[in-house]
Amino acid sequence: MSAAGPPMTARRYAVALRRLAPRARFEACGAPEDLIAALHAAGLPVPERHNSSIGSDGDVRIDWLGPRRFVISAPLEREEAVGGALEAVFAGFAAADVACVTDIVVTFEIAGPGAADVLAQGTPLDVGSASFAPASATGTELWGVGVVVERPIADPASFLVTVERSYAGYIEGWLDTAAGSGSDLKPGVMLACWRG
Amino acid sequence: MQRYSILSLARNALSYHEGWQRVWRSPPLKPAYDIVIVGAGGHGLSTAYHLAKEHALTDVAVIEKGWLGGGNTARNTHTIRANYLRDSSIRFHDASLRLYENMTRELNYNILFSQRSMVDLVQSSSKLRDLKRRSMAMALHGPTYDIVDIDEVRRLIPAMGDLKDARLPPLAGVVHPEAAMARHDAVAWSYARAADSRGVEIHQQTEVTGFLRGPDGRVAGVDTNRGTIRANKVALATAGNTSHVAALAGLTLPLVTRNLQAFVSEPIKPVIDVIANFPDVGLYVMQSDKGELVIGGGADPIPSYRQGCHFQTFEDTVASLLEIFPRFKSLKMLRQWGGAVEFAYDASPIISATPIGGLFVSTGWYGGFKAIPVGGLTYAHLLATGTPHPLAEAFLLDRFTGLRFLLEAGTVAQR
Amino acid sequence: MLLIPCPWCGPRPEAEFVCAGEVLPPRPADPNAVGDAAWTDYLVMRRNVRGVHDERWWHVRGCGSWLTLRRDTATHRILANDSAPGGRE
Amino acid sequence: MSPTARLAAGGEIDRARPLEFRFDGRQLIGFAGDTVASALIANGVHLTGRSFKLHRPRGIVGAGYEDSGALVHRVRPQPATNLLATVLPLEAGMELTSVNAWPSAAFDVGAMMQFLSALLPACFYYKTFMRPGWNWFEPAVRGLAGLGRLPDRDAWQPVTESRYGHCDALVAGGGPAGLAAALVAARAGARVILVDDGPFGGRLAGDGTVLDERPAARWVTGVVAELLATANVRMLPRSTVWGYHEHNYLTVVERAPRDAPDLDFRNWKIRARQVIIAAGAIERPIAFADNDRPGIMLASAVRTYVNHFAVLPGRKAIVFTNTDSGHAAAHDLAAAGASVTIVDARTEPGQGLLDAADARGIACHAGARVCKAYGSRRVSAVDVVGRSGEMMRLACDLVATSGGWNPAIHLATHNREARVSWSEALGGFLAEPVNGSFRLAGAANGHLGTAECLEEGARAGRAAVEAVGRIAPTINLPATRSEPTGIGPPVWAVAPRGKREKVFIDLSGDVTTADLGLAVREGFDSIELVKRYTTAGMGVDQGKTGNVNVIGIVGGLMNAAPAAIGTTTFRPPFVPVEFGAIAGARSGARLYPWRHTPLTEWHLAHGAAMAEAGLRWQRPRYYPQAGEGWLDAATREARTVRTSVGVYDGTPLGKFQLKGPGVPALLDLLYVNDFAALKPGRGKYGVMLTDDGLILDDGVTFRLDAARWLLHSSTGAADRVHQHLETILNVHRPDLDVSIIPVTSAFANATICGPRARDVLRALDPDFDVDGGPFPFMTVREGRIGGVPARVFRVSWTGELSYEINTAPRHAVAVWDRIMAAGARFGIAPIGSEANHILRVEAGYISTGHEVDGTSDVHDLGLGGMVSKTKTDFIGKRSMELRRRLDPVRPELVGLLPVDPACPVPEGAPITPRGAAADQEGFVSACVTSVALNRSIALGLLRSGRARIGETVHARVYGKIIPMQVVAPVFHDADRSRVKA
Ligand SMILES: Cc1cc2nc3c(=O)[nH]c(=O)nc-3n(C[C@H](O)[C@H](O)[C@H](O)COP(=O)(O)OP(=O)(O)OC[C@H]3O[C@@H](n4cnc5c(N)ncnc54)[C@H](O)[C@@H]3O)c2cc1C
Ligand SMILES: NC(=O)c1ccc[n+]([C@@H]2O[C@H](COP(=O)([O-])OP(=O)(O)OC[C@H]3O[C@@H](n4cnc5c(N)ncnc54)[C@H](O)[C@@H]3O)[C@@H](O)[C@H]2O)c1
Ligand SMILES: Cc1cc2nc3c(=O)[nH]c(=O)nc-3n(C[C@H](O)[C@H](O)[C@H](O)COP(=O)(O)O)c2cc1C
Ligand SMILES: [Zn+2]
Repeated sequence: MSAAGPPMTARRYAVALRRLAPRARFEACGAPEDLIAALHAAGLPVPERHNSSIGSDGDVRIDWLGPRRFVISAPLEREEAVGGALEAVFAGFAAADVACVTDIVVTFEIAGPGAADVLAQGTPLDVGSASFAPASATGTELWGVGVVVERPIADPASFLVTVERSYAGYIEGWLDTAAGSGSDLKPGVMLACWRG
Repeated sequence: MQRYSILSLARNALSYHEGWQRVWRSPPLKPAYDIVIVGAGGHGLSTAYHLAKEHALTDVAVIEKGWLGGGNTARNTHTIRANYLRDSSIRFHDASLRLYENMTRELNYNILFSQRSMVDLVQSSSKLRDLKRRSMAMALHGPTYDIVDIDEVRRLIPAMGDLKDARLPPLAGVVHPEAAMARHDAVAWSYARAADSRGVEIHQQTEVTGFLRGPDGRVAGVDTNRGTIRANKVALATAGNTSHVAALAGLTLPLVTRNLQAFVSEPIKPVIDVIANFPDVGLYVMQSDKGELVIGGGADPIPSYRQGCHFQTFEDTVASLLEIFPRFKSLKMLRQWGGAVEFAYDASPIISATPIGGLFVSTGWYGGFKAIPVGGLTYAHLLATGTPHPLAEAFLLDRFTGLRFLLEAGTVAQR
Repeated sequence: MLLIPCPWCGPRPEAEFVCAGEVLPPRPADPNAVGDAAWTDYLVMRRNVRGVHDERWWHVRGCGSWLTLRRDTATHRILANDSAPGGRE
Repeated sequence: MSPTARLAAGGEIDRARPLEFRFDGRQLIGFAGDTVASALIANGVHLTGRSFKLHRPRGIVGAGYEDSGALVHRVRPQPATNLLATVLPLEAGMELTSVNAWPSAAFDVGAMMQFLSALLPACFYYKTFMRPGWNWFEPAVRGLAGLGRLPDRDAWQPVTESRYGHCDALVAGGGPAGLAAALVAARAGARVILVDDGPFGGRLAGDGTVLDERPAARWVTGVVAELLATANVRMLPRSTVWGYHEHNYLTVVERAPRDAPDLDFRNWKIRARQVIIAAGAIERPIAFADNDRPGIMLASAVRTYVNHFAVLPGRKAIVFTNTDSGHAAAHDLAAAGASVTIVDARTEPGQGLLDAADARGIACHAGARVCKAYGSRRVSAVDVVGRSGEMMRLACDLVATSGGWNPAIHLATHNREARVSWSEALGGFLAEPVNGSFRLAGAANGHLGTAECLEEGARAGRAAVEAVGRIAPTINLPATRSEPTGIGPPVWAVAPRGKREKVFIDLSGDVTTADLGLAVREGFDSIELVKRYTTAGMGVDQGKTGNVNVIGIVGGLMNAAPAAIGTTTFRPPFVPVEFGAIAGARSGARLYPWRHTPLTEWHLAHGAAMAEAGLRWQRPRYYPQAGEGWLDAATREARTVRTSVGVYDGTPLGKFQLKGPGVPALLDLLYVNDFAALKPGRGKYGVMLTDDGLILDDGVTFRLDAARWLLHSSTGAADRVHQHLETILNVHRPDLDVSIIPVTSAFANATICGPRARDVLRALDPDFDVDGGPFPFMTVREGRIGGVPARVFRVSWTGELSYEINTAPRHAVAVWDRIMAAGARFGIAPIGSEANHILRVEAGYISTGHEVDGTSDVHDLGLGGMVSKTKTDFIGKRSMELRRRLDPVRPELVGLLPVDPACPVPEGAPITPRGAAADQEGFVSACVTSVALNRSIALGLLRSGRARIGETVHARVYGKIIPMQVVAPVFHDADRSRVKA
């Protein structure tokens, strides 16, 4: 997989859309107390509140997405290292599990003053800054598809949208349409969801 | 009964139409009837008519909590068709179609029955297989359901866009020439008039609030907001409200009530002649004689008695509409509404006695406008004779105790 | 679109949820121990209340919680949410 | 040169920007800022179209959305029909025509309907057209019905966007009440959305209201500027709140959004914590004989034309009123130069009003009524009955009527959270919230004075922000002059002098008072029945002007107070809304997603025809080579698998990773067969049922190691199976400790199948032994193939030796390429779902949508042997046993060989006794031309089928009878020796 795709051009809204380079990604599932214990055991911090994310050393990020769900992500180069560490920790839990899901998703970045206007065309979630503060991360729906939306602490004016890869072409097309770039997608033909 | 005809119209024109009589009377409520039918929708009224006509039972009251025909009969998209899969369903709905064909004359009331045919556009091979299976099954019993090619669909629905960029590919069509529409309100009014003229009483604004029970546990009448009415038999025809009413008698039924919505456009000159159906996207469109497009989609995904607008379901329907008819984008929606319809566990209707003596139900009619004539005919037979009508033997409640579901393929989602 | 109070996420749009229908009596621990009629009643019968009832929702696109909602089926008014935050019921 | 009726000065129009347009062929001129209606009136055009049923000449009645039918057809630009002239902004070069008139509104052939009208009372059609049959008459009726003609291929397709919005307070209506509310909320720092369907200001401009001793426009401009400058406020002018749904969810259509010039519409779906409805009030007319003549308008509309648009709708005006605001209209007209006569139905309108009229030189007849209008294409005179019954005929070219004000409660009732009550003082209905979710303010709440509207607006704004936990500032409201707002006892309609007269009560539906009388006489004894019998309130204006009059009249006929009659149900949309606006950009590729595997591009590059395989996954159907049709390609692909090796993309198969001590118990509950004892590295085919004993799905579950299992579902059932698992774990067995991670897309799956599959696998350089002994059927190996981490499952869905090679998607294309290269020497072919189907049927494997159609159980499909003999419970067990006990006669899976081996049987064909047109005893679930047997073979479900092997049964295909021999349902590899090789 390659680096981030080129920014798309937008017309109606001032936004920059980018497909981000993949990160190593792990889903952790289990009882809340097990998950928290496992994160501690792996030397990882737990976000302060539900539906938010926290960064850790080495650009590792922990998203707390549900009572039984954490997502841990890291630079792709560290996939094996982080994955190995997590596997080792979770092996000690009877019913808490982790799976490498790096390839499951594609993440898009929507940046610029029009970012919220573009997202609001697809998600019924209130992504306003008051209700969706920096570091927020949550599962929601975007154009009928389940996604995770985040407002990164590093750039609170932008959003990250993470979508299951099989839907990536559809979501990418929609983002493009919603930004008002006027490009015409041909139906049926996928938009290189495996590009890169 | 005052006859209706062009001559009676002309005669009445001379007296400025002041000589027309009431379409149904409004007699005082009696303390007891042989049979009380609860619900003056199409099914209740048709049942009353058939009790009087076929069984000479006229000590009958139809009681209605609101206004006559104001339930789903007032809300439905008036499509009449017989494209089913199971033998008993095909036979039943085919019989209903035949009764509809004669209804205007039989009741001397023009219900605007219009056999415009239904045209399905098929957009997936699995749907094509489903419909073809229905088509071949229907051919065993009479009604026609012909697979046609896409050019024929275009010829029959010229308002369709070219669908070049459509998400789902247009594959084929199925034509059901017997399918029809009829003015929904007129169906209720015509049965009311005919039942009334044969001696049945209709009481509006009379809501069942409880049941009277005999010493043997049998239902012996109903309590209403207007007092107690004794009856030998009580027949529910209460559409979306049946669980609620049955619960008053301590009876639970295998039903879920959901909101089904529809909407109309502003009236325009004719653009669609047939009933255009798009089963892959859950959309159908037809044009009424007044000119508005009547459009329907799927039921809401949640239990609901709200008779409103579930916006996501509605928006899906509109998006599908415009995908197929891009030129409707500038057309305006005039009104949107909903009805509370009930689905039986296996999504087929129920016309049956119940475990409670003297209490009967006709329910599960989420698409039961088409079945109003035959539903009334068979329900009346059951009430009058105590045995199910041969056309309705498959619709008894005891099929659930044996888990012998009557499943139409493609409708299993209900379970 | 309903606004559903998720015990974990707070009020969230209906589109994120799946409605799993009214709360039924518990599945018999040993189905063989109940009579035929009781079993089929359990399976197919629904109270189907017009008015306030309890129903289950799954926050499938949000946090994955299952919750029980007390909702008026005639108005959609939500009266209460009986679920504890987090975890399974 | 200014058109004839344009006033020399004033108005909110831009006289520097004249706009030419055409109407019914006439070249006309208006100004920027005009609506089509104001420009038409400025040009002296009052006749705009023909009525719905009777084709009577009709004109402009209102000045906004309340108009009951001044519809026009737009030929250019953007062809569209049924556009309401009173809200349609005038544009240069517009070409418009009237609707429902041919060839034009002035000379309309359909007008002969009027001569038939005596025969056509309400719903006459129910009483006639029965012989020879309705179908003889219907085409003609349909031709006459309908209003505009929808443009054909060139129909305007507006560019639209649909989006969500969120706010603390949504204010519907930007008149004085709405502006004051928005201002308070904005200053409190709340997130505010203010929506108005015109420019802001509401009635202020039309009424020529004075605020702080200056034209109200100044105040409005100031407030609007402040709101625009406030970051937490979103202003939506030219936008209509068209629906108010549950949980404070509102839909708003924004027209020509200023921030997006490429958009025609934007549909907003807004969740508001608080809602303030300040939608104003709609004036109601007073009806009288022939009150539908062009030139008979609402008094408030007349004021708007004079004050806002600087057009004088008539030079000789009659104002027929029972309200004080009617007098104000008379003054506005007089000030603009018209000669005016007031006919006030009240016997005592009040000395103040009389003196004021006198001072202006306006004649005022108190206690008088207009009882009939004359003129055809425009009103020319009226008959007035004086206080003591004397008749006067007054010439005129304009009649303004004012019968009172109906608060715009429509929206407030959409959401079932309002109680509607009758206000005797107003002669109209009021709405009252039953819980705190919204508030009404201003004229919408029955307050007619500007000062009260301002105050109530501010109060509502304050209450709303306090309800969301903010502190509300006090604001200074502008000073108003007190205007009289009196309303006399309602006059719904003036009784006509002759029975032949037509008094229109609903102009858009052509409904008269006589129609109402007929309905009541015939026993349509509730307002809902009257509505449906007469169609009153069902036309394009949805009764906005006429409904309350209808209710009043029906009340009179039934001796009931309006309160007892009640209203009909108000429903969305508040005004007609373009379908295009609602759907936004959702179409084509944006209607629904297609899901793609990492290999889609490879498939497309190799000519695959794609189709949906369930849950929106796209998979190859077949890969045609030059000259091949689908069947040729599928047959070739299937044959390649039988004779050598093929490869298919199995990626979409649902996958769930399970872990936890509860897994064995979960699987045992889930599947009909035993899973608890499954050993690590081994897999098992399982079937799961719903609890009512019918098949839900089937698939293979592997135990990956001591702790983890991987459960496969079929592609289309993945979501259903996921919910089923979740339901078990959350509802039925919360005691089971299990974690589930859906991993469907974490693996790409290339499945190689065929006698050469092992050779191909070996050629891929696996780091594990692939021989049948060490790697038997139904086991899994984890390792590397050619250095790439892979998990290989040995299962089969084709009746051949087969390996599912799962790798991370990032390697998918490379692995697939290597498979193709390794297989080249065996003539490997990529195969699609059509070939898969042939292979499955030959092997007798059941498939979803064919044999598994939601109506059968495991025994029916010949899988009874799988069912656990030891488990006391699994989902569906109790029901399956119960059903079979009560009715052992079941449809059973059989093989079918058409007696004519070349004869294909359509899938789904019914099987009936001897092929008679009788009830079905089964059906053909699948039929293919076998590549193994070179003949037509089929699977079917047949009543008691297993006992009937050897019999001949008959499919009946539209009268054609196809005999078939019943055989065992497996045509290839019956002993599974190839699969297990
Ligand atoms: C939007 C929509 C579209 C539809 N489209 C079609 C279609 O195209 N084709 C088709 O065949 N079917 C269609 N249907 C279904 C069809 O409308 C119904 O199946 C049919 O009208 C049912 O008739 P009914 O007489 O059983 O019910 P209703 O007409 O609802 O009558 C039941 C009556 O019982 C009364 N009642 C309830 N409780 C009490 C009580 N306690 N006391 C007294 N009275 C009571 C109610 O007020 C009501 O008037 C549609 C339904 C909807 C909502
Ligand atoms: N003198 C009288 O008898 C009399 C009678 C009625 C009104 N008035 C005057 O009218 C004014 C009433 O003030 P107000 O603020 O209550 O109402 P308003 O009529 O001034 O403003 C309401 C605004 O809301 C808009 N609107 C209505 N429904 C809408 C919707 N669904 N979506 C978007 N916009 C919508 C209307 O077009 C209008 O612009 C006062 O100045 C009052 O004095 C006077
Ligand atoms: C087939 C059909 C056509 C309809 N056409 C119209 C119409 O042209 N105009 C209108 O206002 N309503 C129309 N309606 C809707 C009714 O006004 C009304 O919304 C419906 O009967 C439900 O009643 P309710 O809205 O009072 O709850 C139509 C309804 C049906 C079933
Ligand atoms: Zn949640």
